[in-house]
Amino acid sequence: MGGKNMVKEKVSLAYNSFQMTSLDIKIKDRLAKVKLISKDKSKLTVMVDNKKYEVDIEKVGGGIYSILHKNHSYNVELIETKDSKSYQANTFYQTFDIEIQDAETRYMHNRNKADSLGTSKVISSPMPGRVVKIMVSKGEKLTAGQTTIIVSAMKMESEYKSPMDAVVKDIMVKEGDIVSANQPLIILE
Amino acid sequence: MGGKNMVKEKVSLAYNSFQMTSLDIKIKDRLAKVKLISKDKSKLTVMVDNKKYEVDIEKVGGGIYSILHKNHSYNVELIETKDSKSYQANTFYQTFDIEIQDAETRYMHNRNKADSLGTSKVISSPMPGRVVKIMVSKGEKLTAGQTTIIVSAMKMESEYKSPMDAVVKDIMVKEGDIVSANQPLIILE
Amino acid sequence: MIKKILVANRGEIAVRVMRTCREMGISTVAVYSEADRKSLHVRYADEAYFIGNSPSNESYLVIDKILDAARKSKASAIHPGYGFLSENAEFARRCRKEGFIFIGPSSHSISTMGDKITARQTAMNAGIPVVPGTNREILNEKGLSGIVKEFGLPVMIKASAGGGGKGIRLVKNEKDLKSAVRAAKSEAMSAFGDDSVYIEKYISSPHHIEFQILADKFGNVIHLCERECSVQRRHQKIIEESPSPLMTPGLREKMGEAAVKAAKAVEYEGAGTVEFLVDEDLNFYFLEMNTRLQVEHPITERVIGVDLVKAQIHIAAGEPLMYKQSDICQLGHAIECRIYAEDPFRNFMPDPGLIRHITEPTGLGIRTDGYVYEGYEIPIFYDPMISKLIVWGIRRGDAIDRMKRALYEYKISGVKTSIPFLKNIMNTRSFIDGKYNTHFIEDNLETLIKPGTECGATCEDMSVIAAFFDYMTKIKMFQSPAQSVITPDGWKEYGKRKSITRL
Amino acid sequence: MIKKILVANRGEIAVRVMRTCREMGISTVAVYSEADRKSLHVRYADEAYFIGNSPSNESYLVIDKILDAARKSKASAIHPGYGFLSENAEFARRCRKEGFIFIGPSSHSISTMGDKITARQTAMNAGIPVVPGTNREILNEKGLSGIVKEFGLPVMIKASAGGGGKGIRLVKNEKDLKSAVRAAKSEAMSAFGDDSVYIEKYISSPHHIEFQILADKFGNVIHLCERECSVQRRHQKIIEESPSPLMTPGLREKMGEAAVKAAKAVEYEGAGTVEFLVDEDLNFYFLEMNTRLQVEHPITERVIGVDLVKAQIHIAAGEPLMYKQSDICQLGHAIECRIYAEDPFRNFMPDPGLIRHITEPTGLGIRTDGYVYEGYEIPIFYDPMISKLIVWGIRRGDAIDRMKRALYEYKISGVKTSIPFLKNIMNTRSFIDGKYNTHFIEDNLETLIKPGTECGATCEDMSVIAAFFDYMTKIKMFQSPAQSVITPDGWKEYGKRKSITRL
Repeated sequence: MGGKNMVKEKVSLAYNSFQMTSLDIKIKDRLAKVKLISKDKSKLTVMVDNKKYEVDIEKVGGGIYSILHKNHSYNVELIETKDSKSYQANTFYQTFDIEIQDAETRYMHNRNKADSLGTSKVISSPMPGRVVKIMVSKGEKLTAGQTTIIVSAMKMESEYKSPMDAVVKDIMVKEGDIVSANQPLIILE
Repeated sequence: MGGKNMVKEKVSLAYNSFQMTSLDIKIKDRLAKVKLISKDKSKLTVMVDNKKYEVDIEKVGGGIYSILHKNHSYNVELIETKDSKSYQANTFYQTFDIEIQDAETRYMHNRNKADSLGTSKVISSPMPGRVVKIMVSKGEKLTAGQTTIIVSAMKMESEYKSPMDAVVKDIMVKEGDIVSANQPLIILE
Repeated sequence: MIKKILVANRGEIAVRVMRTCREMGISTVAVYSEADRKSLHVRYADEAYFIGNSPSNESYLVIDKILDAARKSKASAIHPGYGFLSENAEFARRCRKEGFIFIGPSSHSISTMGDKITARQTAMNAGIPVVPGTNREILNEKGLSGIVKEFGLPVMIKASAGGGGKGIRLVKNEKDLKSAVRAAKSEAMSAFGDDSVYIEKYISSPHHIEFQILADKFGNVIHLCERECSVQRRHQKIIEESPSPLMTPGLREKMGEAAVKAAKAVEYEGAGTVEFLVDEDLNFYFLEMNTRLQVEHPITERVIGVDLVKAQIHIAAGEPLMYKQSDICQLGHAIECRIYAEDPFRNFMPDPGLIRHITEPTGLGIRTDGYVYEGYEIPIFYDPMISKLIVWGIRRGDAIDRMKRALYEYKISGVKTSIPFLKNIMNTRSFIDGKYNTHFIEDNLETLIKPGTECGATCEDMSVIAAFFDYMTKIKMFQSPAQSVITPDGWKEYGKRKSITRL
Repeated sequence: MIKKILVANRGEIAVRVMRTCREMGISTVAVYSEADRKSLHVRYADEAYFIGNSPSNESYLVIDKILDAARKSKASAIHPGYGFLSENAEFARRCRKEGFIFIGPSSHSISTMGDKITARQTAMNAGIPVVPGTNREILNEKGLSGIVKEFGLPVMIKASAGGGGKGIRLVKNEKDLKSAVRAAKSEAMSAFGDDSVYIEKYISSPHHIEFQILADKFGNVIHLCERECSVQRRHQKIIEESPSPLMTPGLREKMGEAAVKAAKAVEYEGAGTVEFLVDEDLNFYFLEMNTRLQVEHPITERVIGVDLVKAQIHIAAGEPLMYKQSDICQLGHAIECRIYAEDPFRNFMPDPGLIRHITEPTGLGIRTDGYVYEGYEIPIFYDPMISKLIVWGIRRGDAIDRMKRALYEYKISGVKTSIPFLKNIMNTRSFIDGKYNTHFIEDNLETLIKPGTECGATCEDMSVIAAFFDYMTKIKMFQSPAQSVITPDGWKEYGKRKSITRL
C-alpha cells in the first residue's frame, strides 16, 4: 500500500475539467495534500499525502461524520470555527484544529502575520469576560510587567501586564464592560 | 382581566401600516384570533380571542420557546409539519397540532377537501412501510371489505381493504417496495 | 481472555453490549444491514461489517453472513443480544463449530427450551410445577373433549414453537375447541413452519413473573430474584418492575429454587430467564425459559448491582461465578418503561421517521438505554422500540414518582412515541397500588389511550402565542427597532457576534 | 407539608433540587438574573422571578430580592443550594423571620461553623481531634516564634473567615513567618472583610475526607459514611469517590462518630458535611463543617441509596429521620468527575460560550447532573462547572472502567471542557491504585495536561478526509451524478422527501 506511484492513478469519475480535485489541509503543524481519486455515493477514494484511502463516509447529524475505513469505524465531528475554511475536528480520542488552505487563506495568513507584528502593542484577553479594574490611565508611562487591566470570567480574575516599557495610547473599555475574546482593551505605543 | 373592550387597545409600537398584526390560528378544533398589541424585545403583548397576555418569550435552541407569563414558566417546542404554516406544538404536558390560517391556507383547505372527495378511491397507508403482498390484480372486481394490500412496518403488518365494491384501476407499487406515509398504493374506480 | 466480540444484533441492545465491552477493554465488531449504515451501533463499534439488505432475513438472520464477518474481523466471540439469532440452536452450534465462543448456552439447552412441549416435559421431570395440560402434541381431534374434561374450561391452545403471541387461542366453550385447534395449527405453521400445538389450562388473572438466573461452566447456578412483567399489550411487555409487588420472601425462595432447577435440568450456561405464571393464590407454574438476555434485564442490574453482560462474558470466558446465592439481595425498587416509536392514540400504529430533537431525563436514579440520536431516521424494517427508561427508588412509591418525573422530562420529537401512554399507566390506580395482573392494559385501555389534558387553557394559549411569534418572525413581520434582539436562531446570532464569514 | 419551594440558586444544583421537588409533587420557583433568562433552571421551574443584573452581588446574593420573590410567589420554603447565600447566617435568619422555612440548619449552626476559629474550638470542646494549632486569632506578632516552637515547622496560616483557598499561607522557614501572617491578613481582609487569622501545624501528604451527616429536629443525627475528596487543584475539588480507598471499617466508625458529635455540638439540623484531614498514619483531624448540601453529594446518594434533597425537605418539614445509623451501609463504589468549561491545556482558562452539541453518556451505572443544553450560551458571570458525571460500579475498578467509558462517550462541543484532563486522571497509576493524597494533581500535573494521542495517524487522516469531504460538499465541488445522495444535512433531505414547502 502507499508509495509515490499511487499518485498517478486516474480519476475514475468524469469530473468537469474546471473542478478542484485536490486541497491542501493543515492539521496541527502538518500540511496534508488531499487529492480526490473517485466518489460514488458515500464511497470516497482519496490520497492523503502518499497514502490511499477508500472510505465510506456519511453525515449522521449534529455535524458528525461516520467514516468506515477497512471496516474500522470512526466518528469525526466538525465544527466551523473562525470561517468556513476552519474546523475544529473532534474524534472520540482527540481534538484537532484544521484549516483548508488555498491561495486566499495563504494570503490572509501572510496579512495576519504582518498585522500581528503591527498590533503587538494591543492588550487583549484570550477569553470573554468582564472588566473588573483598569489600573492605568491614558497617557501614562508604563514599565514592562506593570499590570494594566483585570478581567474576570467565571469567578477567575486574570491580570494583563504590559509586555514592554510603553505609553498608554488609548483605553478602549471601561470598568464593568463585558468584553469578547481577543477584543482590544488597551492600546500601547 | 380580559373583556372585549381590551381589543381596542392601541398598538404601542410604530409599525409599518401595511404590516399584518393579527392572525387566525387553528389549534385542535378551535380557531383562535391572535392580535399583536405591542412588542419590545422579548416582551410581547397579544390578545388571544378576548384574553390579553403579556409574556416574555425567548427561543432557547432546539426549536423550543421559553415563555414566562405572570411568572409562570412554559416551554413550547414547535416543529414545522407539512409546511411553514403548520406546527406540532409540544408542551411538557400535551401535544397540539397548530395551523396558521390565512386566505391562502383557507383556499388550500377547501381545495384539499374537494380533492379528498375525488380521491377517496385511492388506497394508501398512513404509515411508511414495505409492501408485503398485493392481493389483487389490475382490472379485478372487488367487493367492499376485500383485502387489497398488506404493508409492514416495524414488525407489524397492516391489511388495507377496499372501502366499497370497485374495480382495480391501477396498482402503483410492487411487492417489496418501500412506501411513504399516504403514498397512493392502489387506485380503485 | 476474550479480546474481540462481534455483536450479532442492532439497536439499543447492540450498543448496550458494546458499552460493557468497552469497559472491559474488549474490542467490538458491529454488523449492519443497508438500512443501518448510520445506526448508532455501527458508530459505536470499533469495526463494522456490511451483511446485506435491510430485511432481517437477508442480513441479521443469515448465519453465514454473520460468521463471515466474524472470520474477517478475527473476533474471538459472538454475542447474539436478544431477538434475531439469539435463540437459534443452529447458530450457537455453527459459531462453536467454526471456532468462536458463543456467548450463551449450548445448542442443546436452546433447543430443549425452545420447544415448549419439551420444555414443559423437562420442567415436570425436574419437579417444577407446570400449568396443567397436555404433555404431548395434539395429533388428532379425537381426544380433545377428554382433555377438556381433565382440566376444565377455559383452556389455551399454544404452539410448541411459539413466541410473540402467535399460535395462541383461548377457548371458553367446548364447541369452539376443534376450530381453535385448527386455527392455532395453521397460524403456527405459517409463523414457525411447525404446526405442533398443545393444550394448557387457562390460569385466570395471572401474573407474569420471571426469574433471572446465572450459570457458569462448573455447574454453579444462582438466581437474581424476580421481575414482574404483567403489564403487557398483546403478549408484549410494556413495563417491568423488580421486586414484584405480589412477591413474598417465601414465594421468592420457592420460585428461585424452581428456576435454578430448570436451568440445571438443561445444564444451562450463561444468563437466562425462567418465566412463570402466578395466580392470585400465589400458585406458580413454569411457563418457559428464555435462553438469552432479556430486554428488561436492567431492572435486575439495578436492584441486584450486577452487570449482566459482564457476567455473560466472564462465564463464556470460562470463569466461575463471582457471586454465591447468599450474596444476592434486592436493594430498593426498579421500574423499566419501554419507549416505542408508535402512536398510542391511533391504535399503536408504528411511526418510523426522522428524530428531530431528543431531551433525555437524567439525574438521580435514572438510566436510559437507547440508540436513536438527533438526525437519525428510524428504519421501517425492525422493532419499534427505541429506548428503555429505567428508574430506581428506595421504595416502590419513590420509583413511581421518579418515573413520572423522568417521563415528564423525556422529549422525543419527529416521531410519535408511547410516552403519553406510559404516563397514563403511572397515574392508574391499580398500577400505583401494585394490584394488577396481565389483564391490566385491557382492563384500563379506555383511560390509558386518552391524551393528556393537564396543559389547561393558559398553557394552550401559550402554544398559540409561540406559534404566532414564530410565524411572525419567520415572515419578518416584526420590523420594530427592537428586531435585532430577536434571535430565532442562536447559531446565527453567535455567528454574527463572532464575525464568522460564511460562504 | 411543604407545597412550594423557592430555589435561591442557579445552574445544575437548582435543577437538581427542582427534580426532587417534582418527584415529591412540590411546586418550584426559580429566581434569575439578567444573564440567566434562558438558563435551564428557569425553564424547568413552575414559576420564575427576575431578581436583577447579572453579577451575583446584584442578584443571587441580594437577600431582599430573594425574599421579595418568595413573598410574591407565596413559596412556603426556600432551598439555598450550595454557594451564594447557602452559608449566610443572616439569610437563614431573615428567611425564618419573614415566615419561610429555610431548608438548612439554624443561623447559630451556620455562624458557629462559618468562623473557623469558633468551629475549631467547638470541635475541641466536643472531644474531636483538630489539627494542632492556635485556638485564638493571632493578634500580634510577638508570640509567633513560641507558637512555632510548640507545633514545629512547617505551619499553615489560615483566615478564620476563609474559603476557596483564600487567606492561606504555607510557611516552611521561621524567617518567613511574619511576612506570611501579614500577607494572609491582608488577603483575608480584602476577600472576607475580616483579617482574623490563626496558625495550624502543616499535615504533610494529607487526605481530604469528609462525612455526610443528616440531623432531624428531634436530635437524631446519623452519618452516611465518607467521601474521599483529595483530588484537588488549587483547593478546588475535581474528583470525589466513596468509599475512600484509604478507609478501614474501624476508622470509618471513629470518624463517623466524630462527625455526628460535631453536628450535635452545634444542634445541627438538615444535611451537612464534616471535613477532616487524614494523614498517612490514619490520624484524623477536624477541618471544618459545611452547613449545606455539597457539590459531591451524589456519590453518597449512590452508594447509600438515599435522596439527600428529599431528606433535607423532610427534615425541614419537621419529620423525623427515616433511617437509623444501623440502616446505613455502602454498596459498591461511586466516583464523581466535575466537568468545567475551561481549557486544561491553556492553564485551565475558563471558556464560556455557546454549546453547539452535547452527547451525554448513558446506560448502566451512569448519572449526569448538568444544566447546559444545545444552543445555550454559558454566561461569564458564574461558576465554570457545567455538569457532574457520577458513575457506580460494584468494585472500585469497575467504577473506574465505567468512568473511562463515560468520559469517552461524553461530547460537548462549542466550549472547551476539562474532559481530557479527567480522562488523563483515570489513566494515572496512583489514582488507579487508590494511592493518592491532596498533592496528586500537583505531583502529576505534567502528564495530566498532555493532550491525548490515542487517535493515531489513520485517525488523524480520517479527520482530514472528513474536512475535505465537508468542504468539497460545501463549495459544491461534488458534481457527479451521484450528488443527489450526498446529504450533508439530514433535515434538508427529509424536507425534500416530505415535500415540505419552506418560505
